[in-house]
Amino acid sequence: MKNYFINVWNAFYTALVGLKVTFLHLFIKSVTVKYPLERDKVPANSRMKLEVDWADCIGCKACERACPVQCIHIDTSKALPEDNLAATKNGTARKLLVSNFTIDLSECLYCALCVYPCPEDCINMTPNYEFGKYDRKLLIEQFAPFSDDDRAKRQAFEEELKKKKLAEKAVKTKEKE
Amino acid sequence: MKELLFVFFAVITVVSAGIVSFSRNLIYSVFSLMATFIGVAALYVFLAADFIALAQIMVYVGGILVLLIFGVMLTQKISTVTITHLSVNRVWIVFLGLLLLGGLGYTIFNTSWFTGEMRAAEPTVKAIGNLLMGKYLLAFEVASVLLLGALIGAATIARKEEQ
Amino acid sequence: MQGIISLFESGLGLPELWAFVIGVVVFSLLIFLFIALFVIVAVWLERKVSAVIQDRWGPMRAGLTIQGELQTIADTVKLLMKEDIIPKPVDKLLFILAPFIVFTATFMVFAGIPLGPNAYSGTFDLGLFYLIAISSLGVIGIVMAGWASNNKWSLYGAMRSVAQIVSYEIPIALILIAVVMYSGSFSVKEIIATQDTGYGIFGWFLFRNPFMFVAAILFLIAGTAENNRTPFDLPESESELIAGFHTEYTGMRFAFFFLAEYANMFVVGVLLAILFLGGYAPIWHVAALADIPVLGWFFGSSGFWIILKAMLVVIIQMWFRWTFPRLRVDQLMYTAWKVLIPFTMAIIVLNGIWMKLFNLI
Amino acid sequence: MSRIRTEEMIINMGPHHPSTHGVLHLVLHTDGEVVTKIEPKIGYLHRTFEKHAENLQYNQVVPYTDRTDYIASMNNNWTYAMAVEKLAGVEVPEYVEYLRVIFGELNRLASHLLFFGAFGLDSGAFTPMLFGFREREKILDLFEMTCGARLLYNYIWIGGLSHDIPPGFIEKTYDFLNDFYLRKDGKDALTEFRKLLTANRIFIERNADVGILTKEDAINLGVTGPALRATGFPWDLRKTEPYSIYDRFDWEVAVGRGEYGSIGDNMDRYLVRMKEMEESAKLIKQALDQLPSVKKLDVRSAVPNRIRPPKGKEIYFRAENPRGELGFYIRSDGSPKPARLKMRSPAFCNLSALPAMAEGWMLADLVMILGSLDIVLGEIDR
Repeated sequence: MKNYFINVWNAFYTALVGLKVTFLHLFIKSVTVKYPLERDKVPANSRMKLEVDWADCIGCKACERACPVQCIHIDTSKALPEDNLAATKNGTARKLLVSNFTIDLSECLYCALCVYPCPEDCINMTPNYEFGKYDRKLLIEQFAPFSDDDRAKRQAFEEELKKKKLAEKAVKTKEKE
Repeated sequence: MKELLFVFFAVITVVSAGIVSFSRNLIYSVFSLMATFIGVAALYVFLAADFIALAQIMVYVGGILVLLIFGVMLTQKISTVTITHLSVNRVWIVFLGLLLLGGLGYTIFNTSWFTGEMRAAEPTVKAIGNLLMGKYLLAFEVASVLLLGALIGAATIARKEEQ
Repeated sequence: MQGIISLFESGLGLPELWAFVIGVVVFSLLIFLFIALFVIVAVWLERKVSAVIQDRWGPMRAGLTIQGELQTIADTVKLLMKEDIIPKPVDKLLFILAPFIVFTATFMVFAGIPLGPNAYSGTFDLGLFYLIAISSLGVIGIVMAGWASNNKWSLYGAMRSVAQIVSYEIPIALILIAVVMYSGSFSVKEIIATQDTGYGIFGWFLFRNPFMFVAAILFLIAGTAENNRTPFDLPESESELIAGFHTEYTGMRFAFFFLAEYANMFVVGVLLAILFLGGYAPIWHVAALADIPVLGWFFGSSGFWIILKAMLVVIIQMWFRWTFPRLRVDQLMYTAWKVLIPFTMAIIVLNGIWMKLFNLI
Repeated sequence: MSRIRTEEMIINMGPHHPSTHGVLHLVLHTDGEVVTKIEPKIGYLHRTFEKHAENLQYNQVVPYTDRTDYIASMNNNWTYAMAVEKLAGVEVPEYVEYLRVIFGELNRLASHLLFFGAFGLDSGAFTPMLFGFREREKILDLFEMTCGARLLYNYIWIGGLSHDIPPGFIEKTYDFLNDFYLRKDGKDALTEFRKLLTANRIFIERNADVGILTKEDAINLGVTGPALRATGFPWDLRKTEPYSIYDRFDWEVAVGRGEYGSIGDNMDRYLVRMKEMEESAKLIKQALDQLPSVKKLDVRSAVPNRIRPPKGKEIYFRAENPRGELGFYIRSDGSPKPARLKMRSPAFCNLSALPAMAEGWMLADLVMILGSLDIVLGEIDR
């Protein structure tokens, strides 16, 4: 009997304590932000979106190899005569032209493992966290500044080069024979 | 106006009572019983028995009907098995029903009904309370004790553990 | 308001039947509007209360100012435009009927809410009894919904709901008796008149004696249980039963359940206000208040006071919801049968003794 | 008088149910509200982590370990890193060890805070969830300012760390700890939690004496972590098999004492975690206090360029995660990729104790018992 009353009183009292705790939050400032109007400050080293500075890329494919999920695709080709390849910011001369540099951001793990092997510091994680798209295909980001026509031209040029090489090889082997 | 409302509630009561007895789906029967109860409560209001009307809703709809629904819902396969009241002893039932109808009709038409003046509705609670606590106290208490006994008995039976 | 009512009572110069029909339609629409308006405010308020308690902002964008007060309207529009899904294996008739029964019960209670001394349920001798009796109708709709959904989780919700509402009606009725002992009448008008003594809040039944204070708390607890809110939200406990009896409902049908649930909060508020907080009687009678330009109209009208008091109770219920964990089914029954009912019975007896001692009978 | 004949009802809880903490599917046999039999069905989130790992270089597996138990990624990284370090014989500098302890314990704290919130939510209280998140957010901010990620860190590398702590980190951590449990005015988060949920009579009634797991059962079923300690068995790998530098700190193993009911009930599992939060905070404080005495150096200095453990070498390494013992079995074939990697995930083993604990309890209790195990489906299904 005594236990019963103690129990009831306990339930009542602890309920009051809980109500007091929640009541006191009336006077506490909100800890969240009104998102689209205000934004939380994101540290500069936040790992949100991969960005590539194409002008610095030498096409070494170190990042492609480092990626655990193979979301980076790099195609390189010999530079066309009209391409004027400037040296990177580290002063390395660019010998290959990166004709295709895509990152599938829908596959990216945001692990930043691709960032460290890069000799030119051209691939980086940026604090931009708003890159939602309406189509998954749009999340495949292309960093090489070429149009499809351009790329086709380059491919044709590359194939021509290859053919030339093959022809040369054939000539060579013939000569050997 | 009042007649129209009366007809409305009377129709509700009778039709839903019909569903209760003739529906092949038990759950429909139980739910239409609610309409019957409410209709009856409304009819009580027409008889200026507002306390009884509300007690009807509170006790029958809020309590007993809910219990009925509870019981029906716990029976097995209520929706598939059709529980008919018609196939068993049909002849006898029709016979008895007709007999009852005849008897009732005979009584109704042969009784000289007392017809009083139409009086305005009066508060009934006080009168009911006074009667229950005064004139009919013994009956009231006996009824309560009986109900209490039934309650305790039900609890004992339900609580009995398997030996 | 009184003028409008008498206008309708005079029959508008139309045949009796038409006057009746028009009166019914107009008043039904008014009540519906009132419920809808209240629910819109209450949902917004609930979100704001929860936000304040949890250090958040809550809805902030929809609306004229920066507090998101139109958020509920936007949500309602969204809800109305949702696809109306009736799953194939449900019992179609009952499935469709259930939300309307739940809502009708709430609607009928609202029709009886006394916004002033001349409201019908105020003059009606059994006003309070009417409110209590009709509010028990909704449970049928809940059971119907739970059974018709053909979903085991819904059925669980319905069964819990039945057990809960049937149990908690008893303490409510018993507390009613304790109050009626003072007022000597079931009439709302009488009850409020007994409390409106001129001593302000000290005339309220809440402060008449210590037992009445406890009774008020018990009534609040039982009322919270009656309308299925935390800590008694077992019929729709979302961490256990997903959404309980309305799991299968979408769109407009769900909205009806939602409306009824919030409207029931208001009903509990009104009941508590009538029983313990002086109903539509003002907190203090100061004639000068009525002379304040706009607010005076509010202070002068009796509807303002009862809505204010009911809203207070509604906010307290919200406060409960965002503070407490939920009870288990057996604990719920324990609370009803072994705590609330003995306590209310004791209160009735003690009340009688008190009244005898102080010669109040 | 015989009992009324009742019939079992089979009811599917999940895979989409609000309180299965993910895509867990429980087939419940119920008798009224009482659950008589439970069959957990898992695998909805299976991502072939182990097979993936065989096709990746050792350092590339680290981001994958993040994604198993995504609530405590730091601890996963750490355990995996320690396993590979032992396999390949990599020495880790002392400074790195200190930072690892700090981050591991911070993550344990974050994980338990989430447990606190989710457990409150399971019991029907909404507000603890948000309070737990509020505190956890502060920890995530610390992580973000250090390594740039909030949930999947890839922070603890084999042989080192990806970043050094930024300036201001230590002060901020002290501030957090202060707000969390050290404040003198009684307004710290832990006291608030205690008042709001732990002390609440409804909460105690819901949890005390519910879902009792005995010590023998726990050991036989392979239950580890707080669920094991709640049975009164002080088994914490940080104390019993000290790895890293845990032997340098002064702290206690939280054990279930049956304060409100019997030993090993829901309440004990909850209280053990609450106590562990305090202990973790103590550990972090000690590590931070001792940090200036350690020589600061580049955290990546010991990271090996290429990891090629000797052929045929195998190892099993286990460490104490917030959810229990996380073990990694790794076999090397001499290549830069593991030949076989097996993960012993604590949540998986703990879940297997659910039927033993929850059968015979009510549906509402089942939810609480499941919540008290604090499972993460990402780790169970891998």
